[in-house]
Amino acid sequence: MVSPIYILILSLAVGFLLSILDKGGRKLSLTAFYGVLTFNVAVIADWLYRLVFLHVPALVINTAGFNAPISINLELGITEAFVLLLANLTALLAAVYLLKKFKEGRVSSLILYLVLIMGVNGLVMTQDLFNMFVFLEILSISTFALTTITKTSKTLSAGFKYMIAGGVASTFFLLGVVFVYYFTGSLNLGFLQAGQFTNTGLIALFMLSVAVFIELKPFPANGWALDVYQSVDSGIVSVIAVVNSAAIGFVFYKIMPLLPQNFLTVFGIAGVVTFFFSNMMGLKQENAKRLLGYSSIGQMGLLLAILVFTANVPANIRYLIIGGLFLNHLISKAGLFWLAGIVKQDKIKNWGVLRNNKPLLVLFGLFIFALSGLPPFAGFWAKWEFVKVLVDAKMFFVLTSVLVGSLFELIFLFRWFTSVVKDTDTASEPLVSPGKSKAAPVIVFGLLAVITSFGIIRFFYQFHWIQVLPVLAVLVITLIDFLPSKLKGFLSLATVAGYASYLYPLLESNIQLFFGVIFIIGSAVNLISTLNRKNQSKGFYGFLLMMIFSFGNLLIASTYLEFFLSWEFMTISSFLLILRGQKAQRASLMYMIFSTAGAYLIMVGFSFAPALTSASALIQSIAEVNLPLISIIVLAIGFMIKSGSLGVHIWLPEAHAEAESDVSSFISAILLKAGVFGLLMVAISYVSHAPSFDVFYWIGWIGVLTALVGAFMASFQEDAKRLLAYSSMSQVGYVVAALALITHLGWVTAMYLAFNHMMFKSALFIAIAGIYYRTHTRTMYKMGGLISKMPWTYMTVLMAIIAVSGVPPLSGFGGKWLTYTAFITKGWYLQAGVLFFASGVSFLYLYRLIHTIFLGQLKYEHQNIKEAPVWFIIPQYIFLGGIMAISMFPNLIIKPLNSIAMRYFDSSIQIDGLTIISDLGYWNGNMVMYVTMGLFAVPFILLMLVKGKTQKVKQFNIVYAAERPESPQTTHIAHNMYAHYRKALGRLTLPRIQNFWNGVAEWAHTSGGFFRRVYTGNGQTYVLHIIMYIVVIYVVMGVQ
Amino acid sequence: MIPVIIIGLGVIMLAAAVAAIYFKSLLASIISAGVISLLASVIYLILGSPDVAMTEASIGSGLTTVIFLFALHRVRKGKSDD
Amino acid sequence: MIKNIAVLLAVAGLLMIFLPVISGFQERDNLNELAADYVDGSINDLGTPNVVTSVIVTYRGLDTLGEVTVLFLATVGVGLLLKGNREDMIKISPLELLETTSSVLVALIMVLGIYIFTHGHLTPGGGFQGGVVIASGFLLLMLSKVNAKISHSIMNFVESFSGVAYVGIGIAGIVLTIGFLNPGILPLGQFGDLFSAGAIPVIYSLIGLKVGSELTSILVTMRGE
Amino acid sequence: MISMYTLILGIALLVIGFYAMLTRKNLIKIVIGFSIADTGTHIIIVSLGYLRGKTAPIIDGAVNAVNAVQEVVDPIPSALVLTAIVIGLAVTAVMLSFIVEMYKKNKSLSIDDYQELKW
Repeated sequence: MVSPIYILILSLAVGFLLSILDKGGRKLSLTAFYGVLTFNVAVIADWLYRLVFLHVPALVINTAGFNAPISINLELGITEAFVLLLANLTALLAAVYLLKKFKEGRVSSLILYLVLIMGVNGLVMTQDLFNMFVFLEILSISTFALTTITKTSKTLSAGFKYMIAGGVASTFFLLGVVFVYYFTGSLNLGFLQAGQFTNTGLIALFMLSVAVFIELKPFPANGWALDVYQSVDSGIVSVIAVVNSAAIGFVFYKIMPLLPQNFLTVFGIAGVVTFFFSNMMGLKQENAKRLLGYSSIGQMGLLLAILVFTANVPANIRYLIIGGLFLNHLISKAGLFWLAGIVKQDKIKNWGVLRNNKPLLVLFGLFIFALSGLPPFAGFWAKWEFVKVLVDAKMFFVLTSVLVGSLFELIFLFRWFTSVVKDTDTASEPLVSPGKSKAAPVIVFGLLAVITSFGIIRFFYQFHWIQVLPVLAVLVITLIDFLPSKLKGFLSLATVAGYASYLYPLLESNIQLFFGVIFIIGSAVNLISTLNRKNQSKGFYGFLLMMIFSFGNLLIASTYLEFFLSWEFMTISSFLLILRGQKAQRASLMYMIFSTAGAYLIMVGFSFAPALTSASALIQSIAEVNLPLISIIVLAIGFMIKSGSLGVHIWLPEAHAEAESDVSSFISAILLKAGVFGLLMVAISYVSHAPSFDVFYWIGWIGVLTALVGAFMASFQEDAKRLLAYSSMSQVGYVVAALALITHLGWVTAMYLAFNHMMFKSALFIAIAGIYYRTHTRTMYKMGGLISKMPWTYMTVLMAIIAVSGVPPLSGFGGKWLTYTAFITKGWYLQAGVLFFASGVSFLYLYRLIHTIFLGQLKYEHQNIKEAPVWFIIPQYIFLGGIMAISMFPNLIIKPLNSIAMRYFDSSIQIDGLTIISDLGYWNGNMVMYVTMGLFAVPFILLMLVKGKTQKVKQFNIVYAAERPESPQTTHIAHNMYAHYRKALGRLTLPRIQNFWNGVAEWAHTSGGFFRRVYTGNGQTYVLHIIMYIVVIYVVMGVQ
Repeated sequence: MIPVIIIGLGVIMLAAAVAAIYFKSLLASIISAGVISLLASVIYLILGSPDVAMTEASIGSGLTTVIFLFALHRVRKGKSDD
Repeated sequence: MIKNIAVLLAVAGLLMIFLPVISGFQERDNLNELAADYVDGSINDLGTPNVVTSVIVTYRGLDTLGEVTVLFLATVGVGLLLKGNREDMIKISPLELLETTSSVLVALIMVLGIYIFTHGHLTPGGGFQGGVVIASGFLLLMLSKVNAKISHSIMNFVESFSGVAYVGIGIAGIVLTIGFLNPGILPLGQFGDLFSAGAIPVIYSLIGLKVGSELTSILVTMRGE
Repeated sequence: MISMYTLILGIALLVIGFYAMLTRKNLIKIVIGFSIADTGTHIIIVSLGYLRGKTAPIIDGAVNAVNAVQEVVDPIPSALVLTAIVIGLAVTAVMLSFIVEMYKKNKSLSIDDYQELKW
């Protein structure tokens, strides 16, 4: 048990001695140097352990043998110890990172570094205001000098700007301290009370707090900091951005209790403003370290805002929010700065060199994910709780700014990430091997990020282990990633089977079971198609399992948080799967942005929701919950983003088209249904507690229009996967529309359509995957005549499009019957009309699939292709089997759906044997099948009879009227097949929505570019900013 | 009497401060700034702080000025450009 | 133009912030409780006539340790920035008279410096002021003898030694369980004597040595080795 | 009311110093401005510690040890200013060495010539 004052003593003594020790060799001085830094960590860790686990009271150290306030005293409580442990640990690792510099450079830098860290420790522990000033100066001067550890024109000018800015701030701090003394007669925080400051006394507090605030780099008075972040050596910057900021932030935390409410509010809002604008300006940034600078400043702003706005929150939640965010920022920011020093590329677009070093690439991704507030990392939990706090306190301005700012941050971080993973236009020089001392700290922080995540889960949330299964799956698969792909595929299949059998008894109701079939059985069958993968497919199965497990976990989530956690796991895993596509950089980024926006809405929606009263699954217990209108609206929008509804659908075609073929089927057939599941959940609450405003009427319209526009868009595609993507959008539009009816028949219809869509769209996507595998093209007019080469696939596509289009006898017919019946019963005639029109349009695109790909003439280059591999054929036929089954015996599905919907409504249909009877008529699937078969048989037999008289036409048996056209494909009938419709109806499909979102993006970027012009680079202007900022804050606070 | 001295000193100091800003010659500026410190130490004496006065005289007006002069010599630029 | 307006606004804003300070200012008549305790304690507990000294060395000893550290950091920092540039060393050809008399003067100045910091507890001045005087002695040496080389290693040694000794006295306080930097490790002695006030004169002397060597280092470096 | 005058003087110096930092282009003048502002700050602090008609807190011939508390000015601001002065010197020295190095790299003393980092 060593008193923490020895941290100060030892650091100073060794600091004073280092230059002499160095005469005995650098080894000696380095040993002493690292020895002290390690000692610091050990002492604080020991104390933190005592304070937390042995419940030792906070330690107070009096100096000079007198009690405070006579002498200066230091205090070490849990918060101090927590901050100091992280700060000292970061400092130690940063020092390891800097080993090479320390070895080769002058001993001076060791001394400065050691004393800097001493200053940090003193600053956090001291209770005396003037002593804070002294430690602040120790911290500042050593940092100033350390910025020149690499001495270039840039670091010198950045350092100078930093100094004059720091000089102004510390002048105000000193004045503040002395005025505090003048008005109260005390300098010790333990003896000061907010009530002692009135009138002029408030100016003392103002100067004190505003000086600390300036040191924390508020927008726009922070240009100096950005220059430092950009230019100074990564190791030192990591200390400035993380360790120094932590210490100064803690000073703010310590003086907070003295500040009156109006001060705090202004500071909090200034923090939010900083967060918002930093991230907005980050959008335009191309320099990696400066970008990290923007992000750091933003994070500090957010932390300040949180400090202020969580003052009335229960302590454990408050610690979780502040500590979680701080930890998250510290780990990921230090890690990223260190990586920046390893990559040695200024420009973000050149960071692709990281691909040459897979472990570092993984760590990079980990830090990006953590920083974006994704689970399981600390930031996720903090954000979740903070949003709840803001909603409860009705601070909607802050909430909006924080969420929009976070989205900006996510955008630039993921743009960076996707570019690192995918960008081909990158610097060609190889990554210099970082060496152990530089790589080790990054790895340690990577591990720390994971460990702390599980620590938070363990201590703050008592989850069932299954909730973290998605992450565990990734970790386990990573360990066995060296195995061949096929083996991992079978293992995954077995794991999914095991998971399903584990999940099954946990399902309490039919509705869960129904979606369980879609999510799990559907995934399992789809998984078969991935068995065709060659090589190792590193990382694929881990994320695939993560996605499948998170689908399943959605079903059994029993709290809002569990649901949201699984939802985010689902987003992460699907994003990473989409990103695997060859040209998926842009598509995956768009998917991530929209998904995150949706996730934020869902988070807000849940925060508005009243507490749950039962412990059963959320889809069950939500029926008892009276969701307020605002909650219903934001939740619905959030879920509809995932289901690709009109307006927020633009991620959908890109993601479907650019993902790898076997991934696309998962996204379309299953992922979109997760959105439907969510929407259904909202609807269930709505049914039992309908608010005055009929939200679902409008959702219904959105669904209907989605169906129509999706169908139109699909018709004009040349790319088969894109066509299927728009088709999915359209089909899910039907589902949403039917769901929005909020009637028994409507829900039966919705679920029926969802199930049907899952099967036929899986089959279609897998079929196209097989075709792409053989032909290497997705462009339809480059194909043709494949019927003779790929008859099995042809059969699937034929059956599937029959099932989609709603012609008898297959399941789609039942779907259409149910749809129209449901809409007409509800009285939504206009909507029914539009849907009817949309299904007409869908014939156009479905026809193309058959006509263009399989009929017509075989292309020369496809002379020798074979049928798709068996791993593609098997799942197709399993789905076909399913389609046939429910076509012949609709009761197989209608009966359970009927019972599900009966929980919420009176049944509107009767089932009489094989016949389903509604108010408007009846449907007998079995009978339809026989009749259609009969109708089919007659012409078929006739055709067989006249077979001898038909003549086969060879491919080039064509007579041209004149010359051969320059571009042969323009004569292909399938090329731009619906040009005439496009002339008439193309206006409907103009990319207005795309343009709208592009406009939004451009606007954000332009604004970012505009605001960042305040950073002129001139140190004098920065001083002006600071003084103006102080004046403005003074006026806004209304100090006098 | 003492207020008069203080006001007199203050006026000189303010004049020196303004001069320090506007002098063309950096040397003159530095000396002016030194003068401010020197006079400040007299004020400290009057305010009953001889310790501060000594410190200000030796550090503020003495050493700081020397350091300024050293720096000035090293940049070898006798003239200010504004 | 816009910038000029902004500057004027900024200056006006500053004045606006300070105006209430002036209007709300009242010259105090009596010491507050804390200061009274200090005056009282300095006389009765610490036996130190110069109250400022006892505040600096004892009551706010941690500040002073920090202050010495700041100066130390400046020395190191200036060294890191400027060391190794002999080419622009400042050479001023001195007057012959100055050169000869300086040796005598330097010795006198040093003695004065030592006097100031050893009497810090009795008279105005102390470690910092004495240290500066010592540094100015070296400055005179530097200026009067072009080739005078002030040994870096000696400076370094004095600096390190006094720093470590200062911290060591602090630890002695902890060992004797009377608190870090408590001067009570030595007897109080007779009020007003040179050897009195416990360890205060010792500490202040160490500070004087440290400050003197640090400032000399800064001067040497700023001049260019 | 002498401390009132010195307080005003200190504030005036502080503002003049800041004004110099905001308007002078020459790096050394900016530091001179900083130094003037610093001096102003110190004068403000000492003014706050002054007590009407009291003398230096040193027990010698002029002050009686018994009722010293009634006779001396506040020693705390003096102690604080002492520290602040030394720190001011340290900051000034480091600033000036930055300028020396910057000048060596770019041969310019104008702050306008050091804005390659921006946005």
